[in-house]
Amino acid sequence: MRLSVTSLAAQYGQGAALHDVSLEVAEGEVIGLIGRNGMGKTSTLRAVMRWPEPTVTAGRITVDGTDLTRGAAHRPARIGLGYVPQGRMIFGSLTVEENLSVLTRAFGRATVRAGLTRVWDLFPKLADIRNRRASVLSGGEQQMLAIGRALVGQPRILLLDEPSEGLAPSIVDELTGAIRNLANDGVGILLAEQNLTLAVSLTDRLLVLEQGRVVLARDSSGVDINDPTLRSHLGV
Amino acid sequence: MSILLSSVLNGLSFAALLFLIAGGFTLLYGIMRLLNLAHGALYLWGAYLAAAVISGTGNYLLAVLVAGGVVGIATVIGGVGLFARVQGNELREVLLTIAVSLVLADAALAVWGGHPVGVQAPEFLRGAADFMPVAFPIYRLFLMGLALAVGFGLWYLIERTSVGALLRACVDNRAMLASLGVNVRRLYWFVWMAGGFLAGVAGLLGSIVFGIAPGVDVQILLLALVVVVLGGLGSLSGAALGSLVVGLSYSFATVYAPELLYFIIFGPMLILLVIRPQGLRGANA
Amino acid sequence: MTTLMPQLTSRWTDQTNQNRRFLAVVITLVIVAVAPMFLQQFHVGLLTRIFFMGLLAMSLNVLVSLTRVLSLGHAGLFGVAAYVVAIGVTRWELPFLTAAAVALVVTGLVSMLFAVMIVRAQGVTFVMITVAQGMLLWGAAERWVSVTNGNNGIRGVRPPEFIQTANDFYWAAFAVVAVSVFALWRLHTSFLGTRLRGTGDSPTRMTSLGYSNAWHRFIAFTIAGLFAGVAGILYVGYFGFVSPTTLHVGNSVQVALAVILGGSALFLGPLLGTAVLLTARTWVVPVTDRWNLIVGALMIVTVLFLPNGLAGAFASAWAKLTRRIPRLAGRRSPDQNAPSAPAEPPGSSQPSGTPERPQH
Amino acid sequence: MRTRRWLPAVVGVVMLAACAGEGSEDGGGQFEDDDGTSQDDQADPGDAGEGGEPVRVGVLMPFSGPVAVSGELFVKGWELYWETHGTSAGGRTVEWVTGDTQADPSVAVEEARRLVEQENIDILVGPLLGSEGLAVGEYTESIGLPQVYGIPASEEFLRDIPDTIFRYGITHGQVSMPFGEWAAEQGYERVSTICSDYVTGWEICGGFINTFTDNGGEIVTQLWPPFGDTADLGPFMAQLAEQDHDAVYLGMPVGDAVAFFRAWTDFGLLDTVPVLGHHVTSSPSILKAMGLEAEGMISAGVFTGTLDDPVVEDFATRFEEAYGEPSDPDPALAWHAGALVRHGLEELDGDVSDADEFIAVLKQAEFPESVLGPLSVDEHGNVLYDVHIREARDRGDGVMENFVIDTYEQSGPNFRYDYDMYVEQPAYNRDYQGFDWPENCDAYISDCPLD
Repeated sequence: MRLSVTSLAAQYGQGAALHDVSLEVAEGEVIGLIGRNGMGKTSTLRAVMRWPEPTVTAGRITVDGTDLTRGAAHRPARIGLGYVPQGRMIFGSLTVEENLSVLTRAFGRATVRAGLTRVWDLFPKLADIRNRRASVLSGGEQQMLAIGRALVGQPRILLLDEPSEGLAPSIVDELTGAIRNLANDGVGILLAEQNLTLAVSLTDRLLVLEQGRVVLARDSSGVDINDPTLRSHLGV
Repeated sequence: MSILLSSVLNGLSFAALLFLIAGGFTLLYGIMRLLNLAHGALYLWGAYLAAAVISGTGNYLLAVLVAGGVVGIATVIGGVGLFARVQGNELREVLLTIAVSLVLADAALAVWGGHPVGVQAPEFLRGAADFMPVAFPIYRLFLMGLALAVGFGLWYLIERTSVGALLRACVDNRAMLASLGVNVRRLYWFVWMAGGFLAGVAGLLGSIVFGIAPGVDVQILLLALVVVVLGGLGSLSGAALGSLVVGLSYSFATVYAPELLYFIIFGPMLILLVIRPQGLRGANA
Repeated sequence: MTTLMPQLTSRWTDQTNQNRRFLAVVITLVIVAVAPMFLQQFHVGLLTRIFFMGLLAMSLNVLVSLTRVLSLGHAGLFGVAAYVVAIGVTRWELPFLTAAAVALVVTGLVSMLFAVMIVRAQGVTFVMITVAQGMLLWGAAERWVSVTNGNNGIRGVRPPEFIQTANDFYWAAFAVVAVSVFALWRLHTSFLGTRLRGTGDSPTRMTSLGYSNAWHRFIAFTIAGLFAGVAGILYVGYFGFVSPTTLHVGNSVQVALAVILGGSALFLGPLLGTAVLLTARTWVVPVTDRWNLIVGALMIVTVLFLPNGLAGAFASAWAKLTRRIPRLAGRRSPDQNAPSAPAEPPGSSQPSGTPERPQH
Repeated sequence: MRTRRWLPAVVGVVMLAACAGEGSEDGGGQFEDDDGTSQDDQADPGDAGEGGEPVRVGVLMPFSGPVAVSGELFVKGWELYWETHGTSAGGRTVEWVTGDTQADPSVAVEEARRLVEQENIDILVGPLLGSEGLAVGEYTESIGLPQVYGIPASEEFLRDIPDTIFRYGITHGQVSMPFGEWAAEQGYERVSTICSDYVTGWEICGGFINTFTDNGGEIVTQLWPPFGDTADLGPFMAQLAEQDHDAVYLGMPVGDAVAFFRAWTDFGLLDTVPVLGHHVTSSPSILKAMGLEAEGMISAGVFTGTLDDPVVEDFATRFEEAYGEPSDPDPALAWHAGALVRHGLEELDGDVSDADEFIAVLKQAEFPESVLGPLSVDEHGNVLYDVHIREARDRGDGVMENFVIDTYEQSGPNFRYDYDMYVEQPAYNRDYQGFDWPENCDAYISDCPLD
């Protein structure tokens, strides 16, 4: 399965957010999307996931030739895209388990049951607190839940938006491990990240976003994190 | 003593009716964040439809289904056809519902005429209960029971069922829920249907007490607003609490401070909103 | 929604354009001022009503377009002024103008009292508080019979001596409304107006700049109430009576409809909305009893398809027209009402570059 | 924002164009009937050419809003009158045009102005509510237009009425005062009242209480539910159930009356004491909404379709044939308004240019046989009616109607009181209900019950 984004442009109200973004993610691939805040990482992921905003004004989003540029907001997930948004956006008024089982109507009982087992395997910690309200979880637990929730529908490609943001290093390590495991299982990953070191260590290929455009594309293996051009793009 | 007892009973039964009237309203606000100012007009149509079915067939169950069903379907159509287009813009939502209520109320006048209509309770709920120490209508006791049942039912639906979990998730973050693969639109249809159904059935329940006449729509809307705003918008327990406050204060004011009746509904609401804008049970906005 | 940017673009500082605009205003004023000499009496009356009901709508628009809140109790303040004049003239036997002055003071005080109640309220809560305020005023008019004469209302209010005919009243109303509209225009374009708009559009930013949102909402509500009071004084002078329906919430709803129909984003939109509603009514009512249905349908169309109301629709239609026939527009441009370049369609002045965060 | 520049101009132009567009038309010449029926169909062809300009009558009623049904009923009666009698009177053809007050006094005035200035009416019939009547009366007086006003009017009109109005209807007190005396004479001693808390309710209750207490009756308690269809009447029922009284007097109009009766039945009070009503609580359409339990309700009123009178019978039959519903006071009042307009036109040979003259003619008119029963006019210009005490019964085909059981002949708005002394009292309101007035027989002109 392959997600292709071609010359995507999108805007919030009248304000343009993306001008020309093209990228591809295939199963088993880990693609990093890096750039400073406000450069279009989140907008790209939201546009792919058909959020109400930004609105896509040009370009195409396809998965194996199926056009996702228009249509209902639940289609990307049904087709096999998983989404872990920036800021986690777990459902605070639901319990941990409800956060996952809420997808029963979307994917069917059997899939969700399998999904639950998979999440409890991946994050045993969550299984212990499955009846707790999600709003009282710690940041790390919330992030695990957000990733777990995205996995319930058995996605083939996972879109992760700054999963390491605001988390303690030890937890970041734990998450990195989990993401690596997923990639090894053949899930394609599109990782939006500001943390260059983390991005380089996780991904196969890096795309640098600036002002809503992809300005650089490199294989991660060849990237020197002290490369001045790269650093200037990232503002570090 | 018996006047005190009957005041309490009356207050509770009025509260029950208010809660039933406000149910659909608070549901739409709670889930859709829509301040549905067409609620009174939906009630009015439910009332007229039910009255027509009852006078035609005498079948109350059919009246409930027709009133709730037709109003529910109309609400779905209106919700999907009109409100989806302005969702998120509070000002336009409010104005749109006002416009819709103008149309519905005037259409009701054109279709049903302006004569007052009286609706009787079903046979087994008529008359006063003679087992009470004070004369008290069976129908009002029924309303109290029904309000408890509906209140519990809605609570159970929202807090304990998978649909309820979906609804709560939808309130938390509808865009996120959709990105996870849930067809939020279909969920909305369900909510529109439920809100419309409750409003339509409230029309039947209320018209047995109030009768039906043009203009009832505005008054019902104001009552629903007061109840729901007092309690805290979108909160089920808030609506229940708001109903109790209005029902009991109205009942006691009738007896003990009748000259204040014109102010008893809006006065407390104003004071409360100024002190606590989120209502008695509302979360901090 | 479009706002009239008070920081005028460079084009506005252009002297020719300034002059043209001034000329346009003057010519309009002159036309409207001499109009009653050529109109039937009924239309003089209709225009008079459009003046003061339009002023009422424009006063409401201070809240809608600047502080971004909708009041459904606005007719209450309008009614307070009308009642005070009526009571002043008929009970206390004050001259009309004295009663009007008292009415303005009272309306101002009531507005301030109400304003204190709304400073913290947002959105729906704001709407509800204003509904409650309106209903309480209505209840007082109905029930405080010794003062208000209850449901029958108060009649026999005569305008001041120097107003003898309908045309006299027209001119008086025109003068008062013109001055009020000018004052409102100054408000919209002033720094105060910018700050009021700030409380509506980005309250957090206002706070971070050190301004008090509460204080500005208080000011906006009070100003809106005062101009509603001016309209109320004209109303009672024109009709000669006032009754509780004047300040009922239903009346407030009608005013809000006029604002939205005309378009709250454009300064004169509410006046246009009022003019259309009042005029259309005189055409529709003789033909059908379904006026409310028609108004409702019109509102649905407006809310769904004309976010900037009729004024906005006219603006974009004009823009299209002038874009399509630039030369025609160019020829006509020295004239008062044709811009030399295409007018910007409404909505183009949205603050750009700051993506709004989606609602959660 | 260049669009601003032209906006003042557009607003101005639109406003002027809106007016001028219509201004070119002469309202009088191209009149088409507003009610969907052509005037020509209604005009008796034989009379059509009978010379002169047609007389134009404005019928001002609410056709939208909560009381629209009254306006519709009124127009039905009005049209029926002219259909029945032909549209020619005093040598002129009568045309009419309607105006919708929306039950709002300021709209009523505006519509009156439109009818006068755009439709060139010569006579105004209407409006409905007291507040509307007071407001419109100011206007018609200021332009000298004759106004024929027939709906039960505010008592305020007795104290201050423009010369250009002929108020041929009753006041509420005119009906409830005889009823109060009747109730006392029937042996009711202790009565509780429940009237809507606004001017109509105050007047319905005040009239009753005024005479009932004069005749030795005692008011046990007075309840004032707010006017409006969603006031919960439960607490009021509970209070009524507590009282030791031998009747309840009801003065809640239309929809409120229906709600009262529903509550009265549901609280099991139906068989305790009788309900005494007023015509606003007991027209056939209201009785129908109340259901069969309303059978036996006694009320006072001036019109009932069951009256044993050939004119009334004729009207009631025609009305029911034409519209499929029982006749009602509103169309009867409209029918009589038609008769008054015809009378005025015939007396003045179609010349209605002088409003005072027209009104003066109407004030001298006696109608020994009208649809509202025999009518005469007292020296103050008030119409004296036969006030009937009626009982609601199934008339035999499942339709509830009011049947006359007693009649007060030719009773005026001051009933047995001295007119001047009566109007010196305040109009009935919540604080003044005539309990202690009059103190002695000086205020009575006949049959003083006081010692």
